[in-house]
Amino acid sequence: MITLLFFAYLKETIGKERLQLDASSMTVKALKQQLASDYGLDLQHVMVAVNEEYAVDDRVLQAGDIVAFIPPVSGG
Amino acid sequence: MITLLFFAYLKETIGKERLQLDASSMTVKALKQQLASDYGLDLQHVMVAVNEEYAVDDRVLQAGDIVAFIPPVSGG
Amino acid sequence: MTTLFTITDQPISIEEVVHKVIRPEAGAVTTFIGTVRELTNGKRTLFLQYEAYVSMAEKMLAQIGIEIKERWPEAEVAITHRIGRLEISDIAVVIAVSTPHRKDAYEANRYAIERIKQIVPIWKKEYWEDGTEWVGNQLETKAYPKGKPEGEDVV
Amino acid sequence: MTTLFTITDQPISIEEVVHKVIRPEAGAVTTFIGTVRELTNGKRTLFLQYEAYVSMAEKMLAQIGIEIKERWPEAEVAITHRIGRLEISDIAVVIAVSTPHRKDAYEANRYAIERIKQIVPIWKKEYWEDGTEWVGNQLETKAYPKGKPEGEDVV
Repeated sequence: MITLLFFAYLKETIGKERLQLDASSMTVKALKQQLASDYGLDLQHVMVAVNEEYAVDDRVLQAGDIVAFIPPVSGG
Repeated sequence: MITLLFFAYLKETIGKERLQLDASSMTVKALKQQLASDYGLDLQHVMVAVNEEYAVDDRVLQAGDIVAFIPPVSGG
Repeated sequence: MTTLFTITDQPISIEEVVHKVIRPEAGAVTTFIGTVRELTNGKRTLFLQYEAYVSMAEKMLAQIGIEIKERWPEAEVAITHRIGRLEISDIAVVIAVSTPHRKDAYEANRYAIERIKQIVPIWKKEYWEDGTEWVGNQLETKAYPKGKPEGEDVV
Repeated sequence: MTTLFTITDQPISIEEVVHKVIRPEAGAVTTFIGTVRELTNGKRTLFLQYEAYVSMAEKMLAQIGIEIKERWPEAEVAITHRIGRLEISDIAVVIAVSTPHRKDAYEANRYAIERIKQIVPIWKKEYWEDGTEWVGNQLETKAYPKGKPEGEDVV
């Protein structure tokens, strides 16, 4: 299983801050597409972090990964 | 009378922080030259303030003026 | 051991952050203090809510520290960012940088705040009289950016 | 009324100086904090003594504030400089600048410290193990400058 984390407006839109999903061997890109389609979301400007590090689109996910969806940040 | 103020190494060299002098109608430049000669000082890099404002060499002093000799500053 | 890079839900003490970087070899400390501004593009903010992916945000702050060391080897950096509800003029972030010479302290400090606005997973929600909005870009002005985050920001 | 430009013989509170310039319109505050460095060009300083022509120094600090307002009209500035005996790592000066946008806060702050080193009548005496010296120039390194202060500094 893979854990998905949502923040800011994504958390509010999806209505959850955490999801468990069997997404092993999916790429980050495929997971984004699936999520965008499931929830009718535009994830074009959303970055993805795997295990607290930014990940590229073709990164392949593994069981146990924590995948965070990071909308454009606005700290500072 | 005019009041002269000395700071930092000038105060230590002259041994006073304040002098009274009858220097009315002298220019700043003439006063500097007199002082340099009286005390054997090099005042080339010393600025002069009259009544707490920097003054040019040809400023003419008036009775009651407070003339401060300002060595290169090193605050901050 | 002092933690140089921290996310907190408590008010930030500027002195505390500054004293993490003061040391005998450094004569210059710069700080950047981000406060909650009341007006943005003429719109009045009532208060803000900051949210963070805390564990990753602290890692990213530490990474900014590493990037600064690469560019300014003599710099020491500490950053504290606050989350939760913040009122107008409250302090959201304090960045302190000490260096032997002041030019570096200004430049490294500015580098830190620019990078925070690019890579640290913290989000600001503005509360106005007539609504709320998650602020979604790094340029302080627009709600969401047109452009995708650039490759170099995905580290 | 708060005094924005001050010479003091007491330890400086960074928070106090910063809070003089925090305001709802400004989202960015930068500070410069000058501390006593132990080593300068390899020579070990034991402590420092700062002396000022206090009344004029406060006027010159206020003038720097005016100069900054001319260049950055939205900036608010506060400066406190300490005099007397200072130990290693003690804070000698705190400059706080608030602006609506951060770029100005960095630039105006840096302008302030450069001008302090040019026009404010404050002098630093270094105490080493083998002697003392009045530091006599604005470049942090040499004992006395070769060049005469330039015309534009004589205001």
